[in-house]
Amino acid sequence: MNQPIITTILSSFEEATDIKTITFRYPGKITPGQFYMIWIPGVDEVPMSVSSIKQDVKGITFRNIGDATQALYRLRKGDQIGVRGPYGNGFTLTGKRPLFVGGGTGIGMLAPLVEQARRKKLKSTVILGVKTKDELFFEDRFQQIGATVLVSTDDGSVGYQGFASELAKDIIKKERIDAVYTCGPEQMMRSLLSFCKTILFQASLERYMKCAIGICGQCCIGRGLRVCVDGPIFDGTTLKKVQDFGVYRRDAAGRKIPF
Amino acid sequence: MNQPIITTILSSFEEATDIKTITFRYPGKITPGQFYMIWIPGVDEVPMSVSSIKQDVKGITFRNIGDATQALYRLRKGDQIGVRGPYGNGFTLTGKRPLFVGGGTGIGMLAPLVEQARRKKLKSTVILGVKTKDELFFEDRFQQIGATVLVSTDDGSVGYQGFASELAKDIIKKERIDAVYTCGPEQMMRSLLSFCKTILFQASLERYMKCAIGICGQCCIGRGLRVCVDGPIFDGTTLKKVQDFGVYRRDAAGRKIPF
Amino acid sequence: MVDISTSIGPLQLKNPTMLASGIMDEDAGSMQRMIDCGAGAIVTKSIGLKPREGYANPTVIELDHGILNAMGLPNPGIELHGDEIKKLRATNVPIIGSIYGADANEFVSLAQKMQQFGANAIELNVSCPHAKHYGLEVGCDPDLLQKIVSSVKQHVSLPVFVKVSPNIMNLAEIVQSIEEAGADAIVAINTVKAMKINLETARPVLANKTGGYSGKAIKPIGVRCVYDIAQAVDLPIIGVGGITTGEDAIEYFMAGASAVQIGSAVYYRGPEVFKSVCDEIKTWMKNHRYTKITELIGAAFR
Amino acid sequence: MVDISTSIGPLQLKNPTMLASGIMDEDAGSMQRMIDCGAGAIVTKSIGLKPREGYANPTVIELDHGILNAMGLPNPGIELHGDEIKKLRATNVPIIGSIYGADANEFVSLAQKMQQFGANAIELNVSCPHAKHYGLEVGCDPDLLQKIVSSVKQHVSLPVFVKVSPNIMNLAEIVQSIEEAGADAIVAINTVKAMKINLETARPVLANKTGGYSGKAIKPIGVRCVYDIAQAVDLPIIGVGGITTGEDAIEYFMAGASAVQIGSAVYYRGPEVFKSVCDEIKTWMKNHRYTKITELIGAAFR
Repeated sequence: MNQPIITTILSSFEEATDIKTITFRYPGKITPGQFYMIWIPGVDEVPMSVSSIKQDVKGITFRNIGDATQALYRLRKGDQIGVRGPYGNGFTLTGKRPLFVGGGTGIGMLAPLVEQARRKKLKSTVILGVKTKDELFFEDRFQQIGATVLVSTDDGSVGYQGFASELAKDIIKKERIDAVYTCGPEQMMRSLLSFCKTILFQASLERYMKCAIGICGQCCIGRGLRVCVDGPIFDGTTLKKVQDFGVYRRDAAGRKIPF
Repeated sequence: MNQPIITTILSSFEEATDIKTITFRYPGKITPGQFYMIWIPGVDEVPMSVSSIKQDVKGITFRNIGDATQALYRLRKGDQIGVRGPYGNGFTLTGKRPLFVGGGTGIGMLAPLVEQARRKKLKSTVILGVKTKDELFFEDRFQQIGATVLVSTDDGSVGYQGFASELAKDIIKKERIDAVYTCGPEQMMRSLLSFCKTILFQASLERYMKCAIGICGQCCIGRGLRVCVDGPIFDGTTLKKVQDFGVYRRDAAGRKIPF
Repeated sequence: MVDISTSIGPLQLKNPTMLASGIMDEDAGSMQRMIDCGAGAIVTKSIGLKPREGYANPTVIELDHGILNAMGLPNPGIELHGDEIKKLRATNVPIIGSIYGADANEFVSLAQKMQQFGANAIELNVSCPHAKHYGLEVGCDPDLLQKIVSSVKQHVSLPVFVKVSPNIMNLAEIVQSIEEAGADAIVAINTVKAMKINLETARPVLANKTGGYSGKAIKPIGVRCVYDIAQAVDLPIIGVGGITTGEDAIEYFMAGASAVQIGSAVYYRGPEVFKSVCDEIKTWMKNHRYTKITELIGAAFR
Repeated sequence: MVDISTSIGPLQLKNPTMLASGIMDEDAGSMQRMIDCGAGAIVTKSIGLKPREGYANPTVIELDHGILNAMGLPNPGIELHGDEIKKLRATNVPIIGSIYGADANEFVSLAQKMQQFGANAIELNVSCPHAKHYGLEVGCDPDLLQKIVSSVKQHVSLPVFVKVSPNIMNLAEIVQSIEEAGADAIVAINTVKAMKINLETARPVLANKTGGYSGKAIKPIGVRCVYDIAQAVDLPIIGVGGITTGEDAIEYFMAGASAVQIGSAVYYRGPEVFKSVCDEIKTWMKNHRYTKITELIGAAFR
């Protein structure tokens, strides 16, 4: 039943400036890359990719940017939220030498996927791209998972100075990467795609969503691809045909908003 | 789904003056004593106890009395009717030496039960009570089943002259009957009950019905017993407590109609 | 300790589950059985001045998500039905006499009879979706409605409930005029106009063609009506429409209902549904730390 | 040989399954996909003069027997949406521009724009159950409705369809005034006003509180409306409400519909629903020896 189920927040942890992870009890399977619709009663309902999966306890990681995320940010342990889902297709982890590229809060939802790679005994490299040092999070977590972690910042306050995509470009060559999994700003992901002519590429897209069950059309890209059902994970072959990838998204009214 | 399923009439046979048996294809189990709601499109829908059960082919036997039965009477092989059900509880055949007492068209629905008794290798006696010779039917059928068949007529035009219940009274004693199953005029069944102080008694009641699913209340007797769901078969113990048994029925408006 | 007793204006109910009109209320016996099964109150079938046979069958069919009926207000007339109501005088469960008529005079004389017979309240059926000259034709005319309610109130001392239809646009206006006219409670909702066509024969299944849709499918419509009515008037509301479980009842309470009526669920869950729903209400209230029904009433907008 | 082509007044459809307004019609791409999936015609989302964000989420939830939504008429405004419609000019599938407004002038300028953009017909949304000043407030006022329809007809040469609500009592009167005003077809039904309350939080789930009920549960309500409309007017009718299978569509045809719109079933059966329903219609017609849709239209009362 696609209706919010009320659950209470088990923990709320500040990962970095304005970035939090909250966990809640929500039984059922979920694949890395899938998302929940999170209802903050009286405020809004927003899509959130899963960032931690521990049996019946699931977590989401988000930045305090809009009304909904601000309200979520303020909620404390014991407060109630509504959850429905999981929705979307999720990643399919193929390839023997994966590279994971996270930009901004996009970093969060890659964690369960890297854990999956670890269980498959794959040698994983993770690139964390952020604007500046204060916004960096999950570095330790990825290290604990056993991945090689590289950091890039726009201002060079830590790690490689420049875009994560540029850093990735080198790694792909050096490390003989055969699959790239990414979530982050669409322009970053788009340039990343341009470096993945021959190798596997899967990107997680974000769009304003309403129904999350594939009927309202709000989140459609390209020729009617529903990010909520046909996505949010799309492969390179598909995205190359999607003109709006990295170019624009739509607001609640359906107006195009350039990235 | 309690909605008429359209089926075509396979055969229509005149059993006696104004009495017909029609058969139709209607898969599914049905217990002797249970009934179907028979829809004659554009005319009416009426309850009819099953009078023959041959795998997917079922039959009903009725007298041409009202608008519905007249319409049914006129239908030919290949014509369409709607059928829903089966409904009601049906007989439970217990006892070692059963007597079956049918009055008028009530005779018809006893046939499948006597066939069941035969399969149980029980020695069966059947009393067929009718007004006069021309209204007699199913005599051969019961004989073929292997039952001892006795006939009573009000006018003595064939068999015992008098009420079937009176004839039954003697048989019950003579034959050491331990269970009586009956369908017919309620007064007949009521006097029959009075002769069954100690032995098992099951009678099939008929009432004007509407929903047949136990909600409209139209067919209720006693303290809210629904003939369509709690019946149409009631045992002696129950019927002794039902003041209206053999006394009155209700018309479509809910007015009491004395028998 | 959880207390599920409730009241509708002056009427006290030991529990909030009432038998809806037209369900198992053919005679005293059938209503008595519903009392035995735990109904907190009984609403009789809708009674008119004269006997009425109603429509030919099929009058009731099951649909994929509900039940469709067009009985056509069958009833033996007020005089004969009086005998059934009198038999129930002994019971301590309130009996609400449902009546239908074409004008104020008819409603008044019917209400007076109900009072004589010992009914504890009157329910005005002004919302039957499938009876010509009665029901909806009356229920969507604020002036006529006001005249009926006020004249009935003038002539009987019993609480007067008015059962409204979801098939109208001006619901708020309608219930406000009902309130001004002095009614004691609103009953919402009656069935929703609907139809089922049999494809093989290319004809509507019900003899009356159109009928009233009830059961699980209409619950969201009923909850909405109760909620809207609660915003429009201060009268107590009796919720009806698709109530099958305790949680369904609680949803109606939160929308603003002080009690609920159960009809189609007698099919879904049998006559025992009254006790089952009451048990489920108690359990839910216990688990959610509610102690009285009043704490739930209107919780969705308070 | 079975032919499932149909026509709505002057508009020819290769098959009778149309995409309902508000479903997968955010942009040219989403509508194009529905065309790829076999829709016989496309109705755009309802467009107004200015951009409108609609309501906050939750805007759509699933119920036990249907879907509940309160989008709040989100749309980028007629100018921006025009770009999407223009992109579809190449297609041979009719595009019907759905528009909403508060008065005749708004509807006229919107209709004129739609005509410029290349729409093949106009659908007037005068029945949205959850948008203040628009929708139902317009759709239940025969005079206002007549003014809107006739002025639109005066200013555009396109066929004009009017989508009506089931939430009104005077449906026959409404559609008759629509016919007199010169409309080319009636679309019935829009969603049914309903509500879902979340018990744990004691609040309506939809941000807008009340919403429109669609999907399987409302089919019997839609069939009834189409049947009643067919008795009241001679206009072609487009049936919508709970159509999920070919047999659902055939039930609507028999009630009087010349075509059907599919919305919620895109959820129940995916975008492939258009092809599936068409195949099911063909199979049923073949098995029952029908060769044309016209043989089915109104079969339940002819």
